[in-house]
Amino acid sequence: MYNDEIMDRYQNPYYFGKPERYSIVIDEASTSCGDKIILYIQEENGVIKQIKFEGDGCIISMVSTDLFCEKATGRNIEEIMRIDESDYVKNFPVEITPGRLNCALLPIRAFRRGVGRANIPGNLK
Amino acid sequence: MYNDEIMDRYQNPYYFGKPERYSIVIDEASTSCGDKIILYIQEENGVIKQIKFEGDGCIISMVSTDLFCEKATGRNIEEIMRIDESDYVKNFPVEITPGRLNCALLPIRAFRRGVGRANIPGNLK
Amino acid sequence: MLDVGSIRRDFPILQRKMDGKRIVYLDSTATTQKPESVINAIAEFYRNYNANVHRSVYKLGWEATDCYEQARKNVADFIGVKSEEIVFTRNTTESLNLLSYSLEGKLKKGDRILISSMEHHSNILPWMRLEERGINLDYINLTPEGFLDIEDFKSKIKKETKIISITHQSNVLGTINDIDTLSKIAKENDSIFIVDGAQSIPHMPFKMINGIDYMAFSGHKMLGPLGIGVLYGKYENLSELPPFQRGGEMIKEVDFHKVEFEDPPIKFEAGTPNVEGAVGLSAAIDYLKKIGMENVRSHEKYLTRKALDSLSTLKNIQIYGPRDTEKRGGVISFNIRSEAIKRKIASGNIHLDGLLHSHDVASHLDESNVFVRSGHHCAQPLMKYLNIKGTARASFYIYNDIDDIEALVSGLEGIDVQ
Amino acid sequence: MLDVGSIRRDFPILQRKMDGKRIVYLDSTATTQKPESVINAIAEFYRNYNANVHRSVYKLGWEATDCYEQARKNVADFIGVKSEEIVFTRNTTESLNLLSYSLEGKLKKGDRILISSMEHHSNILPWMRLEERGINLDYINLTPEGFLDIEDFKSKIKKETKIISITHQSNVLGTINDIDTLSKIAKENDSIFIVDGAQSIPHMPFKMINGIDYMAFSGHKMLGPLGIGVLYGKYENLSELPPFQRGGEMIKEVDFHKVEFEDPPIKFEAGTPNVEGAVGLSAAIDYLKKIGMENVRSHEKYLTRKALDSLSTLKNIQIYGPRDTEKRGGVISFNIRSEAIKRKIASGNIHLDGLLHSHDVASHLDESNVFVRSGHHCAQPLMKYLNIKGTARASFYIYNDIDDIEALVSGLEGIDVQ
Ligand SMILES: Cc1ncc(COP(=O)(O)O)c(C=O)c1O
Ligand SMILES: Cc1ncc(COP(=O)(O)O)c(C=O)c1O
Repeated sequence: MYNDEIMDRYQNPYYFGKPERYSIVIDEASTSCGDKIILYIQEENGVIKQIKFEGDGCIISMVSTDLFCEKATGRNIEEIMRIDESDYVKNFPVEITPGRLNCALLPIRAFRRGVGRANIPGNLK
Repeated sequence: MYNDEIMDRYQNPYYFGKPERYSIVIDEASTSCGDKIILYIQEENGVIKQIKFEGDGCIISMVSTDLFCEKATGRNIEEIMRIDESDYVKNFPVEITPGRLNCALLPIRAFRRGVGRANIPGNLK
Repeated sequence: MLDVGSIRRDFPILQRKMDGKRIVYLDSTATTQKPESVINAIAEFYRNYNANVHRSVYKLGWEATDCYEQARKNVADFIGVKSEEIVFTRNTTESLNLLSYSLEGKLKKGDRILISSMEHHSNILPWMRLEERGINLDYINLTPEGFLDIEDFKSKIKKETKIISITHQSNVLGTINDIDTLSKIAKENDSIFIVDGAQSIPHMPFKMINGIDYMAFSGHKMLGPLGIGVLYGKYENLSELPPFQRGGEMIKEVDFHKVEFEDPPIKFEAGTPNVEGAVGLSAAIDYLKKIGMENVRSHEKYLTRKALDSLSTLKNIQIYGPRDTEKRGGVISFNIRSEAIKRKIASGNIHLDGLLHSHDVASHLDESNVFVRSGHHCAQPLMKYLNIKGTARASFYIYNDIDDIEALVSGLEGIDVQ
Repeated sequence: MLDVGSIRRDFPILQRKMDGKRIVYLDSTATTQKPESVINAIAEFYRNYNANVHRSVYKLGWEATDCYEQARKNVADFIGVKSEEIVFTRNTTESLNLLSYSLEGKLKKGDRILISSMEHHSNILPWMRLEERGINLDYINLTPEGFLDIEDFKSKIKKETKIISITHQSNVLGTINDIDTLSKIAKENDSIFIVDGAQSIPHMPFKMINGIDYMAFSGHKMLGPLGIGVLYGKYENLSELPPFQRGGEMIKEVDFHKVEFEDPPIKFEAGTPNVEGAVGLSAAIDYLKKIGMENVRSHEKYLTRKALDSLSTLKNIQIYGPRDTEKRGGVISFNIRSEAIKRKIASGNIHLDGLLHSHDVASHLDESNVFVRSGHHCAQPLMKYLNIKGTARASFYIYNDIDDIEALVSGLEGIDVQ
């Protein structure tokens, strides 16, 4: 139903799993459709050294989370916080209809809320 | 503004006042427009020997109450309870528009409620 | 048999083309489309009779009042009750919240409320709110086919069970509950018996029965406008029930620190009412009466039978709810199992069920203009009970026909389920 | 100057003739008439975009959601706030009841609520309900001209005064209260400051000010449909306020005995919302913006000046409320004194005031199609304060003009006041 790139990424996500070391955990995204993601982030001086995720949800939200982790790796937290939602959606490898916006934006919104709550960079564990 | 019969009856109601003797008092009609009537009824064996009223309200409700007392005098309570509202309004000496129905029906409804509550004929004082 | 072709012509939105193709609307359980006669009734009200109702002395005012009260009478007749027993609300949700707030004073710590595991959030959350006040909420279990488990129902009725509130028809499983029997059992216990009629009143013939104390339903689910709902209550119940919202219209007399309320139903309709909504709902009822509720029901039975049969031929489908169309309505929840969807990964805290996510199914169908709902359908406890995250859901009404079912089935065939 | 002739052509109901004569609608304070553009917006919504909103994956569903959320944005822009600060309700009354119920948990026995003696029942009864919980309700006195007595206001603010709720414009006296000043005084005491905007938002330019915590108004009083109202709340207030009604749409997650609510404003919109109402209100706002709220206000000032001047020439009239049109809106309450009405009888418990009953006045005007409201205008405490039983009330909006005032005055002249 979706194209091969999407299906392949859904079945074999690059960033799935729980890393050994991480400094931030974001377990925010209990959305109304039952999708869940947990982001594990290894942060150093405001830079995302590594980010991985666990979770289950629709194809769009899972692929989006994997893509998000790819994008975020090695970048500044601040930079990622400022990602423009419509740009993000525009560059998605499959067309996102308005009814699926929430699915595609799940990782970004979880990240924003979680980082906001963790009060980076003061409050790291 | 209303015809002479109405205005005359409004200014000089025949049944206004508090009689010396009465067996039922109905003080029900605190309607939303602020109109008030008190009915004093002298009842004997289910027959209304005398009925008078006190109160203040719009011209329609006051005239209607006076007419109602006239109609009720000497009749059976049961008979009065069964008065048909639309007949009553049809025979009113001035046209009652639907917006004034509540005004015209004030005495009938007060009577019904009050008699219902007084639980005639068992419960007379 | 309904003449669906001619019915469809009464619904302007069904003439709409998207990407050049007709739309296949299979979400009437969420909200129904509106016939021209309802749209016109609304427009004509504003073009001719609009004014604030009650207590108007002038002509336009009582014409508007008349529109409103005639609508109330039409609703009352439709379900076989008296006008004074019909309270207009916004929707089923508000009707049930009204009860939750107004019955609160009757309940004491330790009292219990009994609902079922197939309720919509609107018949759960108003009662769950009372758990904060020390009231306990119990859930009736379901049988494997998706019926209420009557033995479990009986065993959960305690003498503390003051309120029993149950849906007449499930918005997920389609199950039609036997309200007659349930009400008798409830009444043996002297419990207040409430029925959520959001999915039954629009879809089947119904006359009020004595065992029902209160019943709630929504105009927008029965061809009427959004923003109007109904609470039926037996007059003697409504008489002693305290009001919910307070404000204009619903009083006899207000003093600085004292108020005397109006009689029902006005006592429960605070502020300027939605006359337009009542008028639109009344026009919807006229439309339904013209078709005949018996015919509405048999048409839906027919479509449901056809849909269940066709869908069952799909090899990877999982259908929920009873199969006997005598005991279920025209709403079918399902999931698609998929090998393609099996992710190579799994992990301790993730439950992979091998089901295509319902949103992905709905998106796929959307590409061919087949509109089904997906997700938890405001019935998360039921989803948890069934141990799934959601379902896709197709539901039928008078404007649906075999061609819609064909579109649904061929859309699902298009999902690559290798 | 408004081109009232062309405005009137936009309102179908104003083309209506009764007994061959045009209608003179002077009751916009109760509810306003609707322009064709609003009626059309409603019809077009049902003809093209109707579906249940939120969480729909399919095209029609998100088109409907878009209609709803665009309407919310339009309302938010109109009063200068953020979309997430706009909660859709049924009417002003529901907005204020929502606050009464949701703020209840913040109040303890002995706390006080301060309102004014010119409030509408909808801004009295929701607070009076809390007196049953041991909360005290205080009323601010008025000056003889019908303004709030600011000294009395200050003296009635105690440290227990947790809530101050005041109307922006009186629906009886027309008085416009100085919300800016009042909010500052309220905020010095850290009281929650609530404004009933039912009569101000429709009639004057307004941008939200920081001192207002919550504000309520109704769509139907500003050219919009019945059944839609607004509650504005500062986002940080709405965030911490518990929900009022509970049910579908307003949750993040529901378990059998636990619920997590959505963020504002959705948290406060339980059940299927009145999308049609929101769309209609949005079209009404577009219409008002095209005219310009400055122009609405100056037109009403002009009419009010003319009406006050003409009415004052009637010898037996008693007019209530301020005379300065800078400080009052276009609603005029009055009574007619009459010798003819003096009844020859009087008695101890009856207070004869020599005023023609307002219903009789309104009936008389109705004969010439002049539609004014009569009675207590849902402000019985104010009536008691003024020691009258009611008033006749004429109110103006953009479709009224000098000819309407002439019809009113000549109708009143026709009352035989020997
Ligand atoms: C000042 C004021 N507040 C509140 C209301 C109540 O408005 P609604 O009936 O639309 O809830 C009104 C109108 O009747 C009003 O004039
Ligand atoms: C069974 C049931 N109850 C209650 C509701 C709530 O209806 P509404 O959203 O109109 O209040 C629905 C519909 O969503 C329903 O299907």
